Formats: sequence, C-alpha cells, structure tokens
Amino acid sequence: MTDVPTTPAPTTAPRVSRTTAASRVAAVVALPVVLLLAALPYLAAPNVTRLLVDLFTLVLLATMWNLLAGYGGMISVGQQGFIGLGAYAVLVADLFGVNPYLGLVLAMVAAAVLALPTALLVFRLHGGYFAIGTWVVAEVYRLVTVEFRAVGAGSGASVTGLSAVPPVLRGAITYWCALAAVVVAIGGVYLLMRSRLGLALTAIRDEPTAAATLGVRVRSAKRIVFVVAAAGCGLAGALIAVDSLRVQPDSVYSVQWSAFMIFMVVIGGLGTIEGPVLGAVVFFAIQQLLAPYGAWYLVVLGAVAIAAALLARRGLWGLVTLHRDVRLLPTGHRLRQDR
Amino acid sequence: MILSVHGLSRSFGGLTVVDDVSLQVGAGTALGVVGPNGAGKTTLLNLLDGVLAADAGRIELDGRDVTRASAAQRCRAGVGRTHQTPRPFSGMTVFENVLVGAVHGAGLSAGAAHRSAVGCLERTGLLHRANELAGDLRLLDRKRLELSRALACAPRLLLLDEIAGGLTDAELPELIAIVREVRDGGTAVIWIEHIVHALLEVADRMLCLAQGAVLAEGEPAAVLDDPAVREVYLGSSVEGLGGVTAVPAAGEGLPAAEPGERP
Amino acid sequence: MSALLRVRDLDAYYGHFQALSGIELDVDAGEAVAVIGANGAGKSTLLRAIAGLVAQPAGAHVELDGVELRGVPAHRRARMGVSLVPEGRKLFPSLTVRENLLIAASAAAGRSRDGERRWSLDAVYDLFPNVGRLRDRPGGALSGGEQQAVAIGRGLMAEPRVLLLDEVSLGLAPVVVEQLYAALGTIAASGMAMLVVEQDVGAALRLAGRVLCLRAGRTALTGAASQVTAAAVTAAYFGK
Amino acid sequence: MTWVNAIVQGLLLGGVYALFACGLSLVFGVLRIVNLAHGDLTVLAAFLAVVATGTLGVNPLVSLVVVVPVMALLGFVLQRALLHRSLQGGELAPLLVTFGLSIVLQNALLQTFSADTRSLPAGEFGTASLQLGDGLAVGWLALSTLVVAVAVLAGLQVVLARTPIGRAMRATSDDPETAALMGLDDRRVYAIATAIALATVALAGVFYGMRGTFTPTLGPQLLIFAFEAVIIGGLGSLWGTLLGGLVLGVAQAVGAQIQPSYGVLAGHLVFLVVLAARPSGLLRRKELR
Repeated sequence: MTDVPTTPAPTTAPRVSRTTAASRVAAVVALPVVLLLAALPYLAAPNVTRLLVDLFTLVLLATMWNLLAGYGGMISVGQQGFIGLGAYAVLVADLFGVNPYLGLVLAMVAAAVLALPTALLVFRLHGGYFAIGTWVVAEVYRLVTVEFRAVGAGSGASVTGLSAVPPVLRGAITYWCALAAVVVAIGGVYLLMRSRLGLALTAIRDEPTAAATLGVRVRSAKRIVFVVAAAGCGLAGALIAVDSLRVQPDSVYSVQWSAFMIFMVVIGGLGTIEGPVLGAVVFFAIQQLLAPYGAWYLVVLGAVAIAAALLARRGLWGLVTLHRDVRLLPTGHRLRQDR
Repeated sequence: MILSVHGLSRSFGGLTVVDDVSLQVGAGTALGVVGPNGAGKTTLLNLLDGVLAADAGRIELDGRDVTRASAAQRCRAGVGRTHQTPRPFSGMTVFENVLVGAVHGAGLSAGAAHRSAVGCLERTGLLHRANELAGDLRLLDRKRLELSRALACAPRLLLLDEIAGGLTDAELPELIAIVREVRDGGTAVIWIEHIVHALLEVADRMLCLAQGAVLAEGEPAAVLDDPAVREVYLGSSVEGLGGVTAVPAAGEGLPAAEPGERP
Repeated sequence: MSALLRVRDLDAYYGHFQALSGIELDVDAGEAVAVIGANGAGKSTLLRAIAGLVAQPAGAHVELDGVELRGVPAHRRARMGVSLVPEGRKLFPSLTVRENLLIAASAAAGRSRDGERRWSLDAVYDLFPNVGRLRDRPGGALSGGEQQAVAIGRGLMAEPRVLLLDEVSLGLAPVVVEQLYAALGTIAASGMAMLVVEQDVGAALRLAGRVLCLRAGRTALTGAASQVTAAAVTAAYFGK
Repeated sequence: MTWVNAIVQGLLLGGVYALFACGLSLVFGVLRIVNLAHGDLTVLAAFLAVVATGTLGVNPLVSLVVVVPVMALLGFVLQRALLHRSLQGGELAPLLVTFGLSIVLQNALLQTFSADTRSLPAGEFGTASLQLGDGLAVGWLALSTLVVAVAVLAGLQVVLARTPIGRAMRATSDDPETAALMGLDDRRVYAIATAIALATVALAGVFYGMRGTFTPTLGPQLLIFAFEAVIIGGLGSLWGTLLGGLVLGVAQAVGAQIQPSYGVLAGHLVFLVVLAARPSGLLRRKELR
C-alpha cells in the first residue's frame, strides 16, 4: 500500500514483490542473531540457557496455536493432548533404549499420525463445540496413557537414557534442540504461509464460501494445518520431557497449556507470525515476575486475556504496527511498477 | 454443450425455490437470466457452482456428471462465479484476492499465476488498486474484483450474478465488452441481470425464472415480449396508470449520480 | 403542522459505501407513499434507516410526530410506533404463526394504556383468513405468500403509527400480490401512515398517493402517483 | 445384580449431568455462545453454598435460597458486562472471553479456598437410602437430584414453549435484528437467559456438592461432562440433553464397574462413538449450529 500509481495503463509488466524494507533488515539481522543464540552455551551460564529452553518451548507452542486459530480458524483447547503424546513418545523411546533426542522426531511423527483420526472426529464439531471436542480427545489420551504401568501409570516416570551425558553438555544439546525447533517452526510457518496453502488459508479465514468457489479445498487445507500444529505441539512436549527428564501425566496433559497458548497468542496478536513470538516473551516475563504470587498470576493472566479479546483485538503486535506497515516476516504479495 | 442441466430442484423447509429447471449452454454462447427478485435466480447459480447441493436433478459439465461435486472441484473443473453481494477476502490485497483464483482455481504455478492475475486486473481496470486491501474497496470496485477473481479461474463456464447492478450508464459498455470478449473466447456464460438492456447486448438466449420455475426461454427479444414475462417482471401491469408528466425533484430530472462517490 | 414522519438530510453508509444521500421525505397520518427504484438504489436502506437498523449520522433527521429519533435503538423505535415489515418476511422459524404475531404485541404493551388497541389476533385473522387457519404451524413452514401475510399481520400487532413495508410482492405470484394489496388497501383506508418499498410498481402505485423514486441513493423523482408515467417507471427499471 | 445396580446408579448420576448440561444448552441455544466457564461457575456455586452453610449454619438445601438468586444476578451482570460485548467480536471473542473467565474463576477459588477437597454436609438426607431389593439401594439424595433435574428441564421447556419471555428468547435466538423490530431488547433477553442458566448452574453445583466432593479445579471436568451430555443428546433439544446425561451416567457407572479407573474414560468413549456414528446426537430436532 506504499506506492500506488494513480494512473492505470502500466508501461511495463508489474513485478511481484514479496519482501518489505523491514523484512530485508530482518533477514540480514536474523542470521547473526541465530548464530549468537547458537553460541550461547559457550558464552552464558547454564541457568540462562535453561530459562531460554522454557521460553523457546513457549514460542513454539504459541506459533502452533496461532497456526491453528489465527490462520486455520480453529480454536482448540485440546493441544495439551499432543503435548502429552510428545512427552510420552520420548519416554517410550527411552524405554526401548532409543536416544531421547531421537525421540523428539518420533514425538512429532506420533502426534501427526494421531492427529489424522482425531481430525476426522473433531471436524464434525464447529466453533465452541470444536474447542471442547478437542479437549475431550486430549482427556482420552491422558486417561488411556495412565492405564499403562510401563510408563508409570498415574504418577509418570523419569527419562533415564540421558543419565550418562554430563549435565552441562545435556543442557547445551537440549538448548540447541529447542533453538532449532523454534527456528524451524517460525521459518516453517513463514514458508507455509507464503505457499499456495498459505494463500488458501488466508482466503478461508476471510471468506470460506468464496474460497471454495475459487477452487480452494477448504477441508483438506484445514486438515493439513491441524496435523502440522499437532506435530509442533508434540515436539514441544518432547522438549519438555528431555528438559525436565521427568514426565507426569497430570502436568504434560494439563489444560493449562491451552490457557498459556491462548494467552500468548491473544496478547501478542492473532493471525500474525510476529505477534505470538512477542506474546510468548511477554508471557514468559510475567510468569517469571509473578510466579511468587502463586495462582494470582493466573487470575491476572485470565483477566488480561479477557480485556485483550474485548478491547485490543490485534494484540500487542497490532499496537506496534498501528501506524506503520511493519512486517518482519511478510507473507503477502505487492505489485511494484518498475519505471 | 458445456453445461447441461436436467430437472434441477431445491427447496428450503418445504418451500421450493428452484423447481425442475433444465437448461443448456454451449461454448461461446451466453444465456441471460431474468425474473423478479426471489424467483430463485441466485439459488440456481448456487446449485450450479456447488455451494448448495441439489435435492433432485442432474448437472453435467462437459458431459461429466458434477451433481455431487464440491464447489472447489467444480471451480477446478472450470466453473467461475461472481456473487451478487461481493464477498472479498477483506484482509488480503486486491492482487492476492485474484491470485487465489489463479493458483487454486486455474491451478497455475507461481509465475504464471502472477502474470494471469495481473492480466485479469488489467482487463477489469482494477490494476491500479492491486495493492489495496480488498476490504477497503467501494461497491463498484468490489464488483470488478468479483469478476477479476472469476476470470482468474480460467473458467469454461462463467456465472455472473447481477454484476452490472449499481454501475453507471458510462461504465456499462466497458463491462459488456469484457463479458463479450470472454464469451467470444469460447467460454459459456450465464448472466443474471436486472438491467435488461445490458443483457440484451450479450445474451444469445434468454431465460425467465418465476417462483423457481422456467417461465419462458428462447430468443431474448421474444422472451422479453412475452406478456407473461412482462407481467411477472413488473408485477401487475403498469400500463394506463398515470397522467402525462413526471415531477422531477428540485429540477434534477433523472440524474445519473454515481453510487459510491461521496459528495 | 409537521408531518407524522419527517425525514431530512438522511445519509446512510455501509462502511465506505454511501447508500443514501440527502433524502427528504414527509409522510402524513393516513397517507401512503411508495418508494420505487432499481435494485441497489437504496430503497431498503431508507426503510432500515428509519427503523433504526442503519446508523443515523449527525446532521440527519428522522422525526416521529416531532420527536427526533437519532440515537434511539431499533427496539425502542418499534415501541414508539415505527413498525418495519422487513424484506424477506423474516418470520421466526421456531415460533408458530400465532407466536410470531404475539411477539410483536409486546412492542405495543407500553403504549396500549393511553390508547385502545386496534389490532388483536382476531383482527389479523379477519384481515387474512389464511393466517387464522395456519396459526399453529411453525413460521418456517409456510409458502411465500402466507409468510408475507403473517409478516404484515405481525407488523400490525405492534400497533404502528407508521407502517414500513419492504418489498411486499417479492417473489410472489401476481394473484397473491393482488390479495395482499387488497388487504393493505383496507389498512390504508383505516388511516394508517404507510411507506411502501416495491418492485411491483403497478401494485404500489394503486395503493400510494405519492411516489419517491430513488436512483443510486438519491431522490430521482417525487410526485403524486397519478402523475407518474409508465415511461418514467420503465426507465427506472430498465435503466433507459 | 451388580450390573443392574451399576445401571441404576448410572441413571441417577446422569441426573446430575443433565442438570449441569441444561445451563450450557440454554446459553448456547439462545446466545449462540459456548460458555467455557460453565464448569467453573458450577464450582463457584458449590463454594458459595459452602460459605452460606458455614456462616448461616443451615442445610445446603436451604442455602439454595441465597445461592440461586446470587448466581442468577451474576449471570445477568456477566452477560451485560462481558458476554454481550464479546458477541460483537466475531466467533473467536466469546470463546476467548469465557475461557479467560474460566482461568480467573478457577484460580481465584484456588487462592481463596485452597486446593482442599470439600463437600457440602447433607446430613441424614445424604446417607439415607431406599432399599429396592437385595443389593439394590437408591440414595434419597441421588433420587431427588434426578427428580430435580427432570423438573428443571421440564420447567425450562415450559418457560421456553409457553411464556412470553420464552417466546422472546426463541425469537431473539432465531434473528436478533428482526426481534428488535418487534420491540425486543436483545441485551435484556440475553441477560435474562443467562440469569436463568446460572440459576440452574447454582442448583447443579449445590446438588453435586452434596453428592460428592469437589475442589476449585474441578470445573473443566464438569464442563466436559456437560458438553458430552449436550452432544450425545443432540444440540437444541432439552429432552435430548436429559437423555444425553443419562447415557453418559450409565456409561461411566458401567465402565467403573468393569474397573474403577475406566469410569470417566468409558463416558468419553461413548461420546466419541456417538460423534462418529451420529454426529447430530440421539435426539436432534432442528438445524442448530
């Protein structure tokens, strides 16, 4: 929307541009930032990287929930089902003697595979009923999981396969895994939203009927998003498992994860790639600051989420970009007229 | 025949809205559809493009039965459509709106889709608004956008729902030229329109719907001269109603004010 | 003496699109005015603006018996006596015909103390004998003509001072339209102020004493119904 | 005989679920909002009864005289202050707002009343039972809960079908704009519907509290049970909701009979089977979405 020629009749064919000034700067800055983050275990104390693993997990979760709700239009409060599955995938891999870090990949696969039949069921529900339906499925996952003695039934079990690895090295590897997961998630969603599928999803979000009449396969696009988001949440669960080395069903399958995801995305800005990242950072800060106050901090979180849903629909990122069209990760298309 | 429809019916809660309609449209020809509001014209288009499922009847596209096909499948098979009330993707730019049709409807790859979308916008005179958000467009440009998107799907059958409504007399010929060009390119066109003189410029045949059923079909002039058609179209007869002169308001006569232009 | 319904400088917007500009209109008690014009000319918007369903900008005036209605929400306008019979009938599908009629009576409840009620279930059934027979059917299971009769009856049950009718004949067979307009004639004769939006120009002109023709949101033509020519009307419809 | 007993106890349990569900059903039917805080509001009502019985020293049943009006008033205020605004924000806003409310309620209760398990002392009434044969006993409290559930559902049905306010609710639910043309104030109609729904929630909370134990974090579980009852029975049908509650209760009781930890899981599985085989529910009257 920057330079709109006032006269039609172009002299040469217009060119499609998919970058913005901000995005070119972001692209230049991104590589050194990622490299710096990757070098952090050599530069900073282990407790810093440990905290960052928590933050990265939150960013991953927020990005996935935003993919579902912001781009797919599906409000799920059952993503903890896939988080739990991911955590248990690590535990099961560990039981069979597979390296828990390899379990991260298995977790993604397991979550994606189970997401397919889940989608078949919950896609029969709409709106709020879809939300609770996903929640029921997550509960079923939890209740089935606790029936297995081998993984510690109701009390959970510890990941033992990493006990031979020195703690500092283990912390560093976990950190690199979390960093890689975040980079892949944000980069993946960015590329996804720039692809044909992204175009389809944006169209579905705005006008599903018109999208269908323009050849967009609405249902299959939504199914892909559901499966991808499940895989991402599975990965997050696996990260939680290798980070804490302990898997407890009531914790990994807790609906609180959904509350956190909704909070981060709504505060940060639904339907943007940048917003959920910002929301995750803000949430992480609030969590660190208010944790001593026990459950009151959750009361505050809930109240802020209500206020944001009613008053600031575009979230913090929306406020940041209120007067300027700043897009660090642009997914759109701009026509430029070369003169 | 590109489109063959036999005995198409649809009802809502006991009320039959499209009642046993049969029609055919060949390549490079245009069928004009007239009839009073509520006659089932838009419902007919919704049945043809797959947004609604038919209760009975059969729809063939290029000889293939598509009666049970979804809207997306029909679009990919060559059905393009404009909506009477424009339905833009309001959070996307005009260019991206058209791109959806080029990528998903016509199945083009990125480069070809970009070129095709630019071409469609050029054709409808909307290229200079390419980077604006579709939600910010005024009614007229929204209608142009509807047409651009439908054209981007590279349709074999183009369904137009009151695309001329709200256009000024100056803008009509432009639109008529586009539709003609599409038709002459070998596309079959079905055009619902209240502005009958626009329709007459393009339609090879005319169909009048009343209460969901076909009231008359044939040569455009013959259909419009049909007393039954004039009766349903204007309701009860207007002949012999009035005196001699109309009273213009504030001496304006019948101004051709442009909708969408703020004073 | 000002008119019962007085409209001055009325603009209406849908987002950026201006649907009405500078409409001026008076409807006196006992008078019927027809609003005609092509699709998209702003006819329905005019009725919706008067009924309070479209925001009324500052500077625009809609007055009922001298009382300015700006800022008065639709449900309170209905209680004050502005009754709109909406386009597409809009019967409540999960209510029976009788319930559809009764629901509107609540709008009149606040005013019935100071004046005796003119419209009751029986009065509506007298006017439309069909409706009485269908009283226990759900609103969604009627034909178009039956729905329209119920919708008009429902509008009357609100004891309107001004009755606004939007596209009464839409999609109905001429014979049905004739019956409905016969009933509307009876209502008009009782002294009701009416504003009728119509596609069926002939029917509307037989009922109305005055005509307002809209084109692209502006007043194109106003005058006595007896002076509007068939040619002018045809022009409004066919565009030429 | 144990199986017959399981089914009978399941039916009685289903009465509680039906009572939970009718408020959820009503709010969805009239406002088209899925209230994700429904379960937490039920728990709130139970805690209000704890406070009322504690301070006034009365039987929980008597505390209803206070709890029901307080919850109804809360419903009215909630609709006016939060839900109505959220209705203007598209499909997402009501879900986000009610979910936020759920978090706020749950944690505020946790802070105020601690995580301890509570119950409402029902006295002799809570333990007395009716002997129906050898090994088959029906608790008076459980039986009266079922009777109350049926009475509430029947009452709601009568209100919706026969009273002016019920008519107004159905009309506003069908088409708020046209309802406004009939002089109905949608804000007021919605607020009354929410107030009635929360009054039933108050009943459900107090009866549940007398039958068993509860904690501040029980809400989500109750929401899920209510939701399952609504979906199993079929959206938009109050009798369907009763049937759904009974089916869910029986499924849980029979599951628990097989192995105690299977109870809740069996209920979920029956729900998923109904969703897969008959997505519109067992008793569905009309298109509602």
